[in-house]
Amino acid sequence: MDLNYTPAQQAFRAQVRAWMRENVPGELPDYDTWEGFEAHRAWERKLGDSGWGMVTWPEALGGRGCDLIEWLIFEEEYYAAGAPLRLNQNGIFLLGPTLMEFGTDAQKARFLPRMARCDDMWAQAWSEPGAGSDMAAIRTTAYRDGNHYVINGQKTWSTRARWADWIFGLFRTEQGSQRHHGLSYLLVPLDLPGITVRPIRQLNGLAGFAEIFFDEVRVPVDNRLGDEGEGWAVAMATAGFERGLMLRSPARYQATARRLAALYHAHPDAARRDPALRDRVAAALAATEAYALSTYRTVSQLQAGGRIGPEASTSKIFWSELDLALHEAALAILGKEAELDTPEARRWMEGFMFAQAGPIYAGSNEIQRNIIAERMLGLPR
Amino acid sequence: MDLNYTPAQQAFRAQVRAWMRENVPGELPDYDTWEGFEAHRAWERKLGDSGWGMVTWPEALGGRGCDLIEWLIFEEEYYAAGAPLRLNQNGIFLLGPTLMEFGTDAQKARFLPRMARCDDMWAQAWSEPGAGSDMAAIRTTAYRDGNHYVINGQKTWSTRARWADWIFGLFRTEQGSQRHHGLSYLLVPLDLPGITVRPIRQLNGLAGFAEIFFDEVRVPVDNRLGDEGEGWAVAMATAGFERGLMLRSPARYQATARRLAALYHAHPDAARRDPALRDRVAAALAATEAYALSTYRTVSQLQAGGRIGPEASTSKIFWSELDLALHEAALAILGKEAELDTPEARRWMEGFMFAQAGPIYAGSNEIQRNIIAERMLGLPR
Amino acid sequence: MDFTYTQDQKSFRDAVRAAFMVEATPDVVREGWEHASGVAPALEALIAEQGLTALSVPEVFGGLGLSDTDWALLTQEFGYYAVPDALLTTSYPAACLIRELPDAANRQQAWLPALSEGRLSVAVGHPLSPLVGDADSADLLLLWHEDEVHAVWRADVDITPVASVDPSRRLCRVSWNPSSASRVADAGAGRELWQRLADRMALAIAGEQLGLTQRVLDLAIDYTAQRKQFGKPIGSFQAVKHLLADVAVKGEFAKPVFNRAAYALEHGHPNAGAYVSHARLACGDAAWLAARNGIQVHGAIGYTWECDLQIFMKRIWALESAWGDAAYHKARVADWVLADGAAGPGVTFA
Amino acid sequence: MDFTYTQDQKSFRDAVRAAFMVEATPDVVREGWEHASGVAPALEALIAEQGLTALSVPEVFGGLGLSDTDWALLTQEFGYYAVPDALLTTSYPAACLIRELPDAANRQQAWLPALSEGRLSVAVGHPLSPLVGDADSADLLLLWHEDEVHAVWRADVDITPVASVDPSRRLCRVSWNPSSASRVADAGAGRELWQRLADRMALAIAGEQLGLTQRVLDLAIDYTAQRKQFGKPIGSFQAVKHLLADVAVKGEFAKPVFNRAAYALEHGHPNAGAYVSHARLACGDAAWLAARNGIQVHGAIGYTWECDLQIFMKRIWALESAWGDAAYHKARVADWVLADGAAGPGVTFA
Repeated sequence: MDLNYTPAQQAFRAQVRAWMRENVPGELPDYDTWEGFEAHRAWERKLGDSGWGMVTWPEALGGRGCDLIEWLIFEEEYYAAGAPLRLNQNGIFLLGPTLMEFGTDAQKARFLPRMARCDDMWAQAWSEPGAGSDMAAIRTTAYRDGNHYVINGQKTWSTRARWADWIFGLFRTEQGSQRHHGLSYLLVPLDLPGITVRPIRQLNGLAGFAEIFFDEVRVPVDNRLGDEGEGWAVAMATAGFERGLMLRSPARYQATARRLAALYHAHPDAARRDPALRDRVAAALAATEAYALSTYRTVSQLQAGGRIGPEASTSKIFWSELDLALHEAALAILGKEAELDTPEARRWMEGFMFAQAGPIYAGSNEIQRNIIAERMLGLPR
Repeated sequence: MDLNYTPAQQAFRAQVRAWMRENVPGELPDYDTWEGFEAHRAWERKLGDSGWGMVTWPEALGGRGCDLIEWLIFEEEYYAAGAPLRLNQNGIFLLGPTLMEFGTDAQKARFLPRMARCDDMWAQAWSEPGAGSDMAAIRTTAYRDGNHYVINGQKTWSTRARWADWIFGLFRTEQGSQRHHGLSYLLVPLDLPGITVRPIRQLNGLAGFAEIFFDEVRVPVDNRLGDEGEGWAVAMATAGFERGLMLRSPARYQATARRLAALYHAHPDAARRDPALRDRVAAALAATEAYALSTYRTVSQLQAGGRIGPEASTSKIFWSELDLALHEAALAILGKEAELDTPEARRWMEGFMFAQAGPIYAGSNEIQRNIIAERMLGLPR
Repeated sequence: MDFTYTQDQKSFRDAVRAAFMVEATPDVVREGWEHASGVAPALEALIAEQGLTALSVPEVFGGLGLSDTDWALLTQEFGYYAVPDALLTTSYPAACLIRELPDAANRQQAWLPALSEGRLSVAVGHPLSPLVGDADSADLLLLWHEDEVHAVWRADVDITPVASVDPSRRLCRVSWNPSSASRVADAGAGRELWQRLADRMALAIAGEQLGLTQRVLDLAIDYTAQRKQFGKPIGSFQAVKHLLADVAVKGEFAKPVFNRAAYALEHGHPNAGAYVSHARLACGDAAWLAARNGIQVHGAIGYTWECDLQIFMKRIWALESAWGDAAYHKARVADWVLADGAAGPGVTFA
Repeated sequence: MDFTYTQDQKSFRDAVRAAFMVEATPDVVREGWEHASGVAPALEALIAEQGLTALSVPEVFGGLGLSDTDWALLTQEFGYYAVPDALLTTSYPAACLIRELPDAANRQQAWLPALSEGRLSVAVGHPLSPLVGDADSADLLLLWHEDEVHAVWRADVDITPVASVDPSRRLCRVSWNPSSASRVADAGAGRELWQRLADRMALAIAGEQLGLTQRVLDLAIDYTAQRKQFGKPIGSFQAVKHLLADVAVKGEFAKPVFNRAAYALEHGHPNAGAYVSHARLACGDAAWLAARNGIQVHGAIGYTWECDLQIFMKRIWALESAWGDAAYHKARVADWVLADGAAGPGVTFA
């Protein structure tokens, strides 16, 4: 056990910190608006041009060949500097690692560098109206026609698909196949004929996700990731990344935790009036630490040759409940102010509403508890 | 709405209070010991002789014809005076009301007066090794032989059966019947040939319940409550009483709550060291009030001609979680003292251990939540 | 000892419910979001037609003279249908306050019939709710100043609306200058008036929270009974059942607490304030859990603007700290239950 | 940055585990309840044979010189097998304290080899644990007095045993008179020694709590996988699964917190005390939930004396406030996380 950063890691941290200090923009408009999307894309491009788009990728593919500890350090400095959420997170955190594992060299070269600087903005396309928690119930078909798949059907809950250039998802390529058999993992440009994207407005009134309709949409076979009919295994790898390390590095919660501590100190009257508040805030801050420690531990295990197993599901539950706890504590401090559209309160209330989605998306926490019970603890199905 | 006691009710309260003040014994030994059992039985007999055995029963059957409000008042004064738990509670609170509803006049006359003064001590015999939460899986048989049933099989988790004179329970009287069909509700004296009672020790080391083995035990047909093969409906009525009003009147929790408040005041240092403790104690005390109010509300509805429905399951969940919360708050106040065998701590720790059983027995809280969801909210099975 | 409401009370509640069921649909609530008042014109018309502005005005002034327990039933309907605030922030508290003003026969004569007939809109401001609800559409404001009651016409105040997470709410910062001319009750009389008013408002919110709890539960039951995953309705999964059963337990045990508070307030029970705070905490907890578990069983659809669930969740979030935040109500409850002999048998009721 | 243990550490842990698996079965633990020492003779013999009393004694004095992270692994095994306290209340803290005593070469020479060989049993008393564990079977007691360290022979103290809910524990009230003759370290040196000792003990308890969490989980998994109701194993019901999954989540996220605390303690990190308290809270919460949900999924059988679950539940309940109650540990954690810049990126590790 050695819980110190190496001098090289400390130097890397200093390097990221310096760059961020110079370059992080002020608060951008919400990325679920057109104006905000453009501003965020410009920021992503700046990151990409300076080699910060996705630091863990090889330099040749737009990254800087960092290891996972460096990635965690990067994330910490990124959010500590007040930089915005990653616009292309479904690309860089979910599809990216999947491409690394299952993509051909040609696919990697084609997609990753453009992804790293957000030349291609990616959205996921898993869910369908009848296939949410039960993802194996996918019905959207992609029949083979020579060197193309022809897609028909509908996807939904595709985050930021309104602005995206591409989607990745699972499609039923074998006619009449059942459940997780006969599915293929396809990458589909959204500007193809036959595609209709219908925005869906979320709680805050902005169109944060979309439905996508496919009517005889022709996609080249080259756009398949992994083997035909083997899409489920590829998707499970993506889901693993999603639940696991990448999607929710601790840095975001640490940034929220710092804001919570500041809020607590700025409202001494709230603490005086409700003596239990200190406990509640301290518990949320301590849990944030626990989440960071746990992530470093997971990275240690990966670096020692381990793999992410079903215990990744505990992580999904933990961060989603942590995010709620942080925001609920903030709303309790704000009290009567919490509902108001003032700059301070609005940010917490928006974050609180966003946190509602945490226990639902990326596999609901009920599904995660099933996975923990069945695959980690070995309880009968 | 009228939330005042009538002058008659206030007079009744004064009468109970006066009698209790004169007669309540000091702390008795644990009723799961032989010595404690005898002491408790003597107290029950004294209650019965003075008409306080079960106040809601008609005078002719050993009670005093009280209504349910008076019963609640009686319970409040009973526990406020520091009187002990009711030894024969499975008799007076569960079988008693069932006999009132399903018993013949002869059965009532035969059993109730003796029950009221604990001449007969009763235990329940529902569960079997393979039939716990799934009570309809009962396998113990009672075949008909002339004017007798002949019982073979095994019951378990029979509370205080070690000391009891009689048991009541469900037996499979129709050979080959399935689930809740073909069961009959029988009353069985424990001194019959062929019965073996094997005590089971509980967490505190005392034999609080027992297994009962039946080997060709002959019980007269007169001992059947309700019709042959219709035992399930009778038992469901008993289960209703158990979950509902009778088994857990608020008075016990109010007595615990008073002790908790006193403990809190007696340990100002604990409150100073842990500012969140006040919230926790206050919340448990307020929940105790809520439970009392809810019980009065239920009684109001019964008096207005209503019946106890599936919402009784909410009550089971509420009191069992309340009991845990009260005891956990006390252990938190006691801190380092909590584990010790000192007079104050022992009582709370024993109560805490007993509270562990609350969410389990009388239909586990998981079963209750199913009932609430399916029968009260109408969710699909 | 009787916790039941009278047939009259229930009939009146049923009439209001029937009207709201038709006229206060989710679409109508959404329509109100686009109007300055927060209320759709049709619903505003209904409120006027049904004479709902007259409920708390004494009969001698042309009102219905509803009591606190009458209101206890109605506020649950306001919550269930997420009827926009306006009635509960203006005519209800205003009538309660004005009718109890000491030495104010002239003002009562001038204001109460007008209030009753919907010709006069009166907003109310108090430190527990420093932003004044619907001040921007009020004619007159009754405002707290050092326990005094002041009556100020809208022309004499500066109003800045502040949006709420709940688009139905119309909260305003009000700045004004108290003067002896505007004072309609001094601090001696005002203290008690304001406390009773604050308790009434807290109770009204508790009632809304109960109604909101039930509505979210009903929406969740409807949705989970029909939505299928893994080949069966998701409402048949134990995890979903238990999430909703937990809400039902909290709601069920908040009801009698709420009823007791209404009764105590109506009868001037010395503990009424603590009972109201207990109700606010119990009902608020139930509603908060309903929102959390409600969206959880809805899944992604519950996160959308189109899904009506948002109407009720946002109201729940907005009301959480209205007319007393958790710190205020917890302190009152703790002072009460931890006082010697304050709670428990024979004390619960007098 | 490496959270993993060395192969040596794991091998040693595995050896201890293997011994306990055979020699510290539930029956052996129960047997200990009947003995004055709380430990069954066979287990006592094993502890002596395996040289477990020598673990923290420096190698120059014939011990193994284990570090805090070495111990971190072992304490989990002590918890998993509910090995009676004696080792963790005596030779572990005593060796840690004696080896760090200033200017005490003679005493170290006299006591450490004897401790190491099991010839000397030394109990430790401190205000965070005012009842001294296993004082009644100790030869020597190291006792706190105003931050001083005193060494007192058993003949010179009065001992009153007080039973615990956990029949394996041997807690004693000790009364004694401090004198300059008994003082082996003054308050200046003692303050730091005692603080480090108290942190070590709290960490050991956190480790036990982790082990206990895992054991209860394992017992519950075994039971619910074989126990059938409604025609299938109860472990296949979602409600049962989720009760146990919740325990697994808490346990999983307590582990790295625990590991950090051990590392910080070993390396004298300035925040070590707060990290230890964080570990105690996280591990204690996990264990407490394990006991609650563990008995819940067992049902009635879990409430019986015969069921081994009781062994582990009672240890969990008994350890809840040992070496610092929740108030103590919560205050240390709050002071740390709420201090400016104390927690978070780049600070978590130095």
